[in-house]
Amino acid sequence: MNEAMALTIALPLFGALAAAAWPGRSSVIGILSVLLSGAAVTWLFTLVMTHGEAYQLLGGWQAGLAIALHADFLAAVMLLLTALVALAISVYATCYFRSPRDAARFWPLWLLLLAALNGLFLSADLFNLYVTLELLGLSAVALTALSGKRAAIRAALRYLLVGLLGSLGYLAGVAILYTGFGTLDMQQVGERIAVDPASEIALILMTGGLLLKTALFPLHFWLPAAHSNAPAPVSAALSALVVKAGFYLVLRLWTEVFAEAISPQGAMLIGLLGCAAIIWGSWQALKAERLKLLAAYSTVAQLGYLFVGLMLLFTTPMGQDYELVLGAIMLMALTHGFAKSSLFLAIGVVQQRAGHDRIAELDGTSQRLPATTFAIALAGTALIGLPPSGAFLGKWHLLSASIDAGQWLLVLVMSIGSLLAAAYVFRVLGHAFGNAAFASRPVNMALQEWPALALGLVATLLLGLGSHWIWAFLEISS
Amino acid sequence: MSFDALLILDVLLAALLLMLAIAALHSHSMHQSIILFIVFGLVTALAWARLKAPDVALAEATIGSGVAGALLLAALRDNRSGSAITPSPGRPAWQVLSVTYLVIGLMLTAAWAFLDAHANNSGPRLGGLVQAELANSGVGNPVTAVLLNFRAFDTLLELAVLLAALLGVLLLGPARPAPRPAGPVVTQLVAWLTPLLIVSAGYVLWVGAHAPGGAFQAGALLAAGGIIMRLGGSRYSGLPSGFWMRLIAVGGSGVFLFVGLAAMSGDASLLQYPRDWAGTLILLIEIFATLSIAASLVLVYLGGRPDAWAPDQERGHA
Amino acid sequence: MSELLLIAAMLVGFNLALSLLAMLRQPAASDRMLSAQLLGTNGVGLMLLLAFAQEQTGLIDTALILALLAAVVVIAFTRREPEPRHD
Amino acid sequence: MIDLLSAALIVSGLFFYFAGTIGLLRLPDTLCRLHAVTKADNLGLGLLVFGLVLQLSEPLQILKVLLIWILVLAASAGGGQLIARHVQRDPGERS
Amino acid sequence: MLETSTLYGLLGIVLASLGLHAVILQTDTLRRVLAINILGVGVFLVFIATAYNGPDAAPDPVPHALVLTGIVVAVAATALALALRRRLESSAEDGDDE
Repeated sequence: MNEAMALTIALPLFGALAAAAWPGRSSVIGILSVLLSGAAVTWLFTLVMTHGEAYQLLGGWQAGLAIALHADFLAAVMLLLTALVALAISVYATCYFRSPRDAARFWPLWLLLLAALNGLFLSADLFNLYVTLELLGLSAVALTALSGKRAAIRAALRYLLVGLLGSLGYLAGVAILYTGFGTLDMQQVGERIAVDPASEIALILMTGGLLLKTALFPLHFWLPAAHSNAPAPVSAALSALVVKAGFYLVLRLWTEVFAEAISPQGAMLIGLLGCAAIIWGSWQALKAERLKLLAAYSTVAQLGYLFVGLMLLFTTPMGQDYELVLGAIMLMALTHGFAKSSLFLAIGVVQQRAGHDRIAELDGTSQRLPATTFAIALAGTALIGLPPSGAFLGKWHLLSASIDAGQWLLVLVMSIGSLLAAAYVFRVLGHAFGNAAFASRPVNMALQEWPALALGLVATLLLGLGSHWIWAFLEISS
Repeated sequence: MSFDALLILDVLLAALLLMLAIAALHSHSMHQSIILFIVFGLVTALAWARLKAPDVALAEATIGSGVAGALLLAALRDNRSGSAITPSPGRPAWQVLSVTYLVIGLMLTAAWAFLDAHANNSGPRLGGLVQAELANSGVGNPVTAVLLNFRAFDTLLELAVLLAALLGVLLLGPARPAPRPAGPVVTQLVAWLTPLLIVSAGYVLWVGAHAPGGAFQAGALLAAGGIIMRLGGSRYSGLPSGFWMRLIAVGGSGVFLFVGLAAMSGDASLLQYPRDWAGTLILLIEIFATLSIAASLVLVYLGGRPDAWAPDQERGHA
Repeated sequence: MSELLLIAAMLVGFNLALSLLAMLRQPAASDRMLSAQLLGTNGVGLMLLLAFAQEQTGLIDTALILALLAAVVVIAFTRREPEPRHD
Repeated sequence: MIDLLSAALIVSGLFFYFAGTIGLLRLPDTLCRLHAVTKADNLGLGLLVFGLVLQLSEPLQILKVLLIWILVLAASAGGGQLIARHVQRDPGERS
Repeated sequence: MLETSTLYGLLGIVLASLGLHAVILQTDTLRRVLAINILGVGVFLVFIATAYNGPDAAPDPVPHALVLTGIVVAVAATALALALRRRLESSAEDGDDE
């Protein structure tokens, strides 16, 4: 059990070091490390499913002194999402970064990013989480700048400064918490938290910092440029995984550490910002002229649903309904993770084939790239929330929870959001299935088309048809 | 009487830090700003010393003020327009005002919360636990014990953060060209400072087990040696090239991770050193960490990818 | 004795503040470097005094390192690549 | 007795520290300042160091404290030359 | 009587606010990097101030170790930011290649 947790972090880290030391072999080392750490995650996942939560104090010291690792169901699910998406992205990347020079630059940073994500999902120590946040932030920034284009560098610099501001805000909250409660262990802090000024300001600083990193409206201003200027596999990772890490931390902090200190008004504020994100992000996506920009704004909108779910979590009384909402949030996060990575990878194929990603000039894509177009359609289905995608069930439960809570505004916003999503998805598909001849370069890209398709299938079919296990498990574990 | 003098010193240091921060952030010349920032680091180190945090004072002097200052001074030369100040376009007044009010509000709330938390913290703190377990940690300096044993996982990830920054810098283009050969005065200074820096790095590393010091301060001192060698005209500051350069850069986290995994046998967790070996293992990790930190800091000082990092690749693509 | 050391530390602190004022008044780069050097010497002295006043011998090492770095910083300040003129 | 001597040295060290700073504030020209200020300052630190050394008994510590002074002397000698050159290169910069 | 750790803790909060203010409002990258660093020092001051237990007791070493980690992270981030800025400055003549 304990080995599994350690290995999920250690294997990608070791891979990163090896890939940095032997740049000539970085692709092989990279794929191998992703496979091995995926195996470790699968092992951990099955252990959590069969034996329940795993908890470990590193170094064997007592709680408080040691850094604790903690794998519960939520962490295990996020790890699995990361492992699967990472595998698809890695397969794609072996073709995308063909030159050994690009590969040598991509792989070590990509593995560091995976190590940071896995560490972030497992860590139960407030300061250790800060270090994983910084590792995640710096490797993500470096990967964003990978193309070397001016727009990408500028976006990366801004991403870095915003990310640093966010993590320092988080750290300031940790400092106040340590002043008040004298410990960094999440569980211990959670036991000591109360409705007092220290808890409240720490909550504000930490949540604010993380929201900046998660790009919740109106703190999303840096996201479209960063996500749309990075290379396709990096964009996929940023949108599907990296912003989720920030949301995951907010969810954890709110439910496990600050639960006592959160006021209904605070939950309401987050929910309203989520609503604004849904409307604004979808609207901007509809107006976007470039496919990648559309996908990036769609991420802004989809993050809104997660925060609406977070608000509903705090208006729903503990019990079965609570689990329904929690499961719905997880399902929305999972679906978006798979769908958005699928979309970005598919866009990458289109971009390489067509030489651009201007939506208006993509007529006829479906003739030359049927698999990729199909992947875009699948991802779009999930983004709109049509059946049988996982997002359909997720949205369904969020809607019914809103109706139960009498929050009609949420119902309205989620409906409008879905309509706008349908509009922007069909705008793309309308062009793709157009009749005009598609100017393309002849490149064999099978290995690049398949990962996007597989991710899209997971998002629409697997998660939609097999999602009941999430609730089944949430019931068991509670 | 004595207490008053101490209090006045505290107030003086606080006022100095405020003045320096404001001046560094709002001075008209960037060169002046950076010098003020370096002095800010010096005064911060004094504040750490005053607060009985000598390890942090040492780190602030070497890393926060020394290496960061050198990085900033080098960056100043990257300006296309020389170091002339480009008059920055001002922000509209409403933005300035609203941000100012927001920040002041946040500051006052945080100050209130801090005072409240500070007045009411009577619960147990981690310091007591550290003292209780110090004898089992393998080292005598409590800060080193926390960094390399109790919270070693933080430090491992921190080395990874440094590596991520290094890899990021390396992918951003070629290193700055080597400076011209230096004049006699600089050459002389470099010639006798470098060995001193190397010796003191060794001393700081060794003494860190039981007194203030350790791998990060030692690494930064070595890096300072590398940086002045570079300023004296040396191209790679004595770093080996190719594979060995890369190995030094990743060696610190590599050895750390390897030891951490090797310790994980039986019931032991990641990074749970066998008790009798803890001191030795920590020293081993610290030696490699020092070299890695030094190499990484020197390499990021070059501002980009030196040809020597991966010579085969560079040749293939020239 | 320790009272004297504390008062001395306080006075060096004053001197540090005065040197800073001097530095802020100087427009020319070379004067800035000179003031920075002065600030360094003051800092080393203050660190030493704190080491003795608080009886923390570890701070002597810190003062030593500060003195070393002062020399490093002198090189970093003065060694500037040829650049488009006017700083 | 030793305490008294030590105190006297420290106090005179402080005097030179202040003299250096006042020189920096009042002297008219960079080169003048350079010579006066560095001398006063090094003397100040030197007296301080000798005052403090009298309080020590461990040889290693004494060595370290003395080394501090030597280092600062060497740095300011080198630095002084470099700054002087800087001034000569840019005479217009003198104020 | 003003207590030492209170004084430095409040100073930390003020410094952090100064840094925050400047990082939002300044436009020059170098100055923003300085602001981020000063913001960081402010946060570190809060940590070290709460670790201080008065002139006669030993301080809590855990925040000292945390701040050491923080200092290294800060310099790493600074290096990356400066390299990005250098790249941006050097490619300024090329114009936008997007």
